[in-house]
Amino acid sequence: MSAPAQPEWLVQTEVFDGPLDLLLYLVRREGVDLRALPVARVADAYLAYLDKMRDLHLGVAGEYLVMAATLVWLKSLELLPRKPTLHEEEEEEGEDPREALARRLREYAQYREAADELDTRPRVGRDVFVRDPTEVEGEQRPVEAGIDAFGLLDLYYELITREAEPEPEYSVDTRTLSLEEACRFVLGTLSGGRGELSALLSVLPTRRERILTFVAVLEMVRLGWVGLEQDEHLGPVQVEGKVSADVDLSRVMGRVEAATA
Amino acid sequence: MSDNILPFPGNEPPDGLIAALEALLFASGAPVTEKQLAEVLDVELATVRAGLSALSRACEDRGVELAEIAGGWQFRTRPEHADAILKLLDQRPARLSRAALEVLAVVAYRQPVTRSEIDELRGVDSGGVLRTLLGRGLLRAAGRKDEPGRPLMYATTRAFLELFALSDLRDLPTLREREELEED
Amino acid sequence: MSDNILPFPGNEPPDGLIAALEALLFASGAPVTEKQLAEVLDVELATVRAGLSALSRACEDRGVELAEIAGGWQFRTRPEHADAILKLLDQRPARLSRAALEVLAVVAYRQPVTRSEIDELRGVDSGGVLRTLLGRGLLRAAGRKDEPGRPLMYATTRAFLELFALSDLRDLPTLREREELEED
Repeated sequence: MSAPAQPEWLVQTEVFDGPLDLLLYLVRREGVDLRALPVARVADAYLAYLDKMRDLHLGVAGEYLVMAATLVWLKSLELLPRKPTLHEEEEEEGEDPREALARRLREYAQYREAADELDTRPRVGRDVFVRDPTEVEGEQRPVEAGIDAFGLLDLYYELITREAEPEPEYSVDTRTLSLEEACRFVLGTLSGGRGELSALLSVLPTRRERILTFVAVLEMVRLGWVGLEQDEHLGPVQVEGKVSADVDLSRVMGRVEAATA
Repeated sequence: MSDNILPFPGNEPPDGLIAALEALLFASGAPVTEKQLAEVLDVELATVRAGLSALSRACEDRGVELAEIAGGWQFRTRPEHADAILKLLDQRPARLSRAALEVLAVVAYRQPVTRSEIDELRGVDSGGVLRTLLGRGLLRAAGRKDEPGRPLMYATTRAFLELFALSDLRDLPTLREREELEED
Repeated sequence: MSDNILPFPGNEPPDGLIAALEALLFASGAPVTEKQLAEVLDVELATVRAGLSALSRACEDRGVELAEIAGGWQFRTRPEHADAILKLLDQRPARLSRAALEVLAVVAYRQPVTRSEIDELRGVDSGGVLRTLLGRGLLRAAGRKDEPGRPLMYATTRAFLELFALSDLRDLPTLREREELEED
């Protein structure tokens, strides 16, 4: 099958965040009431949607299939004639499974709305800005961790998984790594010699810094400050420093400003 | 002196106090409680409150405003200047994915809550999102649930309140209200 | 328009501009040049200058003032508030350093553990940090290890649990739980 140009609805599939999200979208598209969910109609729309995804060879995650199976079962319940005694039995056995699904969907819709509402609040870094807290040193002040128990575990994990490799001589203040600093870090680590790109990046703690440093390497290739070499397809990439770390970095920043202007 | 009676004739605290409050809140950056301000300035709580209220009024036409955040007071820029500030700082607006907002909403209203409760509510695995939010300090591990397997529970942090300009978790609209809206 | 002539009748720039300048200088923290401000706000340099001058005058009775530093402009608190500010900042809890957090992490997950075991995992000497943490009551000596030299072993304290809002050491998340969150 030839790859089709992405139709509009396909773009939509990619943003669904789980079966409830998809189901809620379909319920709203069909314009049906969440309090009296017509299961058969919603199930048909849901299955048709999954079929479309399958036709396009899109992987359908397991949780979507579980929901599909549930919907088919609920639909079959709806199609069966109701026994007059069913009502009492249901009361004994608990909630009608169709009502349970509708309730779950209503509950999910509530949190979706709560999320939307959170999103409309003035947010630091998007709508409003604050000053960085002033830090002072003091021996007798009470301390705060600044991280939770998970942060502690992350630090421990970093320590026990860190390979027994020598510390890079160049230390980076990773909290404020700029493109300029990333360049200086790379040049400083190489100090005119060669190094493996993956090793250079692996000492950086976060994905963002690794990406930034990767961009810095590309930028410096363009400027002729470093060279890249790869002996074989998918083999390790060697970086060779061609200038020292005290090169005038304003050229890097100038480029970036021009590129983003 | 009672906290309910303004300590100044004509309800106006002295300019010196207002200026001192402004300097303190400016220097701190992070929210400062009324109690801390009263201690540092060695004045009554009521005096601080009157001063904050006057400072807040004085900020009406300014580029910054006084906001009640996480139980304290903090200066923040007004939203209408966001574009210019982002341009000056050469930053993109901080983004949160829809999944991240959903997980935050679930935890904010249900805390402390286990991962499987979050997954169940959202109908989808939330592990990766949860991890990102823990890493950003917006959520924290908050003990274990007393049930088989003793799963970890999660709660929102002070940074969560600060990020979304909440003075308190009670500042969030209740889900019940929303339910009523839907019935209309 | 010449830079030397004020662009507004009556020498008063619009309030909106002054507020925008205030927001920009507040959010930046570092000094901002007139040129940067003009670019970001897309106005003439003369307009920025007039705005800064009006803003500076408006600050006369405030706790902060506009100062020209390193070729740019920056808000600073007025000197008379320095004592109060230092008092406030000194009351605020200090953040533990990364080194301190690393040592706490190792002790939390390996306790009881000797100093040489901590040093080995961290790859650096931890003596100074360890002493500080013992002094702060976050760690304690917990017997001696049965090996040559009988080195001291360390463990976490009640204060450690409180700092991380844990009721029990068993509340610490496990490596396995961490891995489960990695899955997406």
